[in-house]
Amino acid sequence: MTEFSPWLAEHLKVMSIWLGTFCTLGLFSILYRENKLYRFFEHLFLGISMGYLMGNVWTDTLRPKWWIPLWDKGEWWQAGVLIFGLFYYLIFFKKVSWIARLSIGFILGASSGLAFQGFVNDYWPQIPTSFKPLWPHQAIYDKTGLLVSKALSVPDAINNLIFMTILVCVMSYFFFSIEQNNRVLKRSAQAGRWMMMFTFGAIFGSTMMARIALLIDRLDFLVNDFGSHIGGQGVMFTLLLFLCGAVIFLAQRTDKE
Amino acid sequence: MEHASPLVRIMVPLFSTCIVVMIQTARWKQIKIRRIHGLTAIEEAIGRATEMGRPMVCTTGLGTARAGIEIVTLQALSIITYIVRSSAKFATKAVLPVFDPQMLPVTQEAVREAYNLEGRPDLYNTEDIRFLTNNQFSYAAAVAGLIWREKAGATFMFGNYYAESLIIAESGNQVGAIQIAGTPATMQIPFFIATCDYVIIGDEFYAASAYLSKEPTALGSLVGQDIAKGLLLIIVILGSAAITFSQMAGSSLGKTILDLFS
Amino acid sequence: MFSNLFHPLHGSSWYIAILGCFALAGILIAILQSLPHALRRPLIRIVTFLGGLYYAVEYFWPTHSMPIPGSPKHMGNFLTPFISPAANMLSVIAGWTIGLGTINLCQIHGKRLLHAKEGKLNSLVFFIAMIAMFTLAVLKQAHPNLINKNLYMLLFEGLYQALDSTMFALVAFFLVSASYRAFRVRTGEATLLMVIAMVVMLGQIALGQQLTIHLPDHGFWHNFRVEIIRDWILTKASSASVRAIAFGIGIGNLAVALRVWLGLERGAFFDS
Amino acid sequence: MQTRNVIRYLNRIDRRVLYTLLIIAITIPFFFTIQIRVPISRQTEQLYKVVEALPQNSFVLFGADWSASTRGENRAQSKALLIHLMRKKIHFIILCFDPQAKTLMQEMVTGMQKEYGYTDGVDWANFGYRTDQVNFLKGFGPDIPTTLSMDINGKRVQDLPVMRGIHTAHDITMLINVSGSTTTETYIDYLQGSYNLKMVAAVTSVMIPEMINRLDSGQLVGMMPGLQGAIEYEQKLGYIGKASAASVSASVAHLLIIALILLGNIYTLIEKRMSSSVRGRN
Repeated sequence: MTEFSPWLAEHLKVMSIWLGTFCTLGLFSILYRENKLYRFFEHLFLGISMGYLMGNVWTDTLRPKWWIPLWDKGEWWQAGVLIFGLFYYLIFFKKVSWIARLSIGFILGASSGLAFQGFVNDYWPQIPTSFKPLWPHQAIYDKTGLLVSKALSVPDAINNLIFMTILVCVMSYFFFSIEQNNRVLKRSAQAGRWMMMFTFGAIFGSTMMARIALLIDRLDFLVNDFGSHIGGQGVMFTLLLFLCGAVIFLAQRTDKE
Repeated sequence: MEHASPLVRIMVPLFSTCIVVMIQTARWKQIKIRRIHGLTAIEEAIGRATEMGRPMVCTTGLGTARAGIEIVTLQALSIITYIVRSSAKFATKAVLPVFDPQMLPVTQEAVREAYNLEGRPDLYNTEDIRFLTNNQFSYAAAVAGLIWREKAGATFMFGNYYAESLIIAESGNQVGAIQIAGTPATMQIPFFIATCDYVIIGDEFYAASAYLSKEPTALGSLVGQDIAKGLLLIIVILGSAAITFSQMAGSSLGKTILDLFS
Repeated sequence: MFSNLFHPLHGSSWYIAILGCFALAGILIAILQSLPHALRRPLIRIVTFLGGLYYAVEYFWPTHSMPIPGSPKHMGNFLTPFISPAANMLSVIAGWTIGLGTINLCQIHGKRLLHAKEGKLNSLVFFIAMIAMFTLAVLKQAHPNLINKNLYMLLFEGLYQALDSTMFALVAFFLVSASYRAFRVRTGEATLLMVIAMVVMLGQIALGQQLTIHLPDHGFWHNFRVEIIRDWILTKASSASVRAIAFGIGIGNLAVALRVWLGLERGAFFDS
Repeated sequence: MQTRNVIRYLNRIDRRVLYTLLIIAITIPFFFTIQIRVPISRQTEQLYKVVEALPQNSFVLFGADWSASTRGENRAQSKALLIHLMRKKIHFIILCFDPQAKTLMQEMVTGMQKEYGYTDGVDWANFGYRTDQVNFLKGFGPDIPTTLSMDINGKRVQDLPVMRGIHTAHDITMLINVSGSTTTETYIDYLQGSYNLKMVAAVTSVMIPEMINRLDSGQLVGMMPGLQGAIEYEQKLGYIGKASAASVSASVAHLLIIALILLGNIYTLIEKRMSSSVRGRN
């Protein structure tokens, strides 16, 4: 044991890079198709994440918030919290399973009670910021000479008008109780749909960067971090290309079959 | 805001009252709502899966609840339960991977109930409702694997989704499943549009269960929501008009209005 | 009264109190079980309502007339001091539910292992990984010696982080195949989506920005710089529909919360 | 016929070929060091100004809520913001609602502190990972020392010089949140909004459209938009970090995708024209 510890510390970085590479390539294998290798890593991932989660629940929640107060500080009423939590498990016993609903109901109630504050904090501030001035004007000062509102230029006024139009159109799309027979409403809802497609395009494009950035990070790991362990970036790059080629070749053969 | 401001104390109860009153009204008055496009395709999707003899994979999304069970997930479950009920007629297998351990008993109960109501309790199989894990990407990995292995004929994705949406939906697409998705997570809708056959947008998601179940509570609530939204829209338009006119007149009334809201 | 009741105990009185809790729970279950069936649903509704009542009242109740920043006692209302204990309690309860999932997983994978079904090797891998990770996570805190810490780090960095970020990175590949396949000029809506996506993409990369970098820094033509167009799309145009959708969702959330809280909800789970 | 085959191929390129092209597009720029100067966006400029304007004795709460999964963007963002804070000698504490962030941030700051003369506990502290953000923040706002209680080294708040004079959320000069998830919104809902805090966020590109609304409504006073924001910030600070290095790879990958979309559409357009001409003859 005494020798294992320093050896482990010394080789930790290298080992995790090797392990990480296997994991990366293993999961990437789904790009070819579902296969045994992927299945292996999928289950490994499932196990690791579950163990990690369980560990975290104990070390970060249950131990400090429940075990220590109960055991070390003598807060005996924490046992009540345990019992309340255990009520969930009555679901496994058919005869008393309805009692579990008391616990679930309580938690659901609490979530709903919090929703008021969530609603206000989430959406309320967006209401006054939607009050857009639509006509250009000079800066306004009050009697004491304090700036009340900044000047509004013509392009800004146009932008605000566009904003308001889109807001109204899109909101009109989401009225469900009125049949959209009315011509104005129909047009406006249709325009709303187009505006949404416009927005979804923007979101799609914007997200592209996020995802590409993550792939860059992963490939950076493979080519630069792992590459330096097996003789340089070039070696790893070649290896990657070889793997890709093999996959394309295999895919074409299986497609023909 | 840690606590409600005076205006919030008026407006939020007002919105709430609209909703509750309409729910009560709906109990005795019939209410119709407009057609929601993607939802009419549910039957078609179930039919396709049945024809091909492949199972359906239904997910209720990620419930990363701030406390307790996420409400969106419950809403998704009620849509999925409707789908399970419709599929029971054809005995099409439905697999439901669950993300939140708290949702597991709730989902099991709901599905068992659905089969019972259709008179097919034999179709219920505990293994079809499986908890996978509470980690976003291992969940995604497992669902993708599941879709591939089961060769899903149809996938239904309702609820809250984040980045894993594309992993799940693209896997479904690659095995040739017919896919329907609906989520209140605006940021994921474009990816569903790119990969799914039908997509339910924004708060159509909340209308979905009303449209499917034709349940007075849900229908009434939907009308109440419409009224609340209408009020909100009027407030925004009036606010905007007030600000425009006050600023044209050079008065500081606009600022007073803004202060009232913050 | 409450402060008298809820004070920490030690020694034998602690054990008695704990046993008392469990005995009370047993009695409670017995009483609940003996209730007529017709009362069960109203009872669940009442409990649900009570669960939400605290947070709702705490939020709407008038607050301290003269709040003193820095003094928790002089902020909020009479319910505010209980926020933190209530929060702790809720997270502990949520913590306990992890067992529900674990049991289900063990059932499924245990069955596969015992009946030597297809995929038993994978189920074995699952169990080993889960137990190893859990044990090390707990050991690392209980006995934080170098071996435990480093073994944990090995699993965490070598496996968990690598697997997690790889799965996320897969999204990039799927984005490529999805956009190649789906972005076709079939309908007007699809074309609009595609064109906007391409403009935004050009506007957010260094090479795309080089295309229009020669346009002037100010004036009319400045607006045609691709990054300026992208900025306009994101800040002025698309934000309006995002907000409109958000309003609808906000009201929808509020409605569902109200229905659950007031026991008006029907459908999955609530009916039976 | 040859051209028709080529065009038909363009319509259904095998997805593995697309994936290979993407890998090549991203990895080849690794072998070169090219610097492209980018125009600074409004948001980044605004964020830079806000951080630059922080007074000497400021106290910043650095909320880091990212993990290996969004490291591609968030790491460079965190580093750029930390460098800016440390150059200005501003005290900060780290708080994470993602378990991985604790370790990742600790490694990052300990790696940098020597260069800027920072000491753990004196100029900064890491309070590690906390669960249940909503409820934590509800307790955190009115009483910071009790809620934080200990940093990750097990030192009590009372013994940490950096925490001197910090009692409630009102004592925080600015809140920075680097995030790849919904934690930014939760911060806004339960801390920024409640205490009217000055808050800035560095978010992943996905979150930009949503966060722009928050910026517009004044809930955020600055925002670093995704990897591009990090590239711009690095350029503002005048150093070459991970983000700048990834800039070319990101550009090439984007261009590849645009090219692929166009290629796919060539077939669709030709097909459309052919079918419409056939219809014309009938």
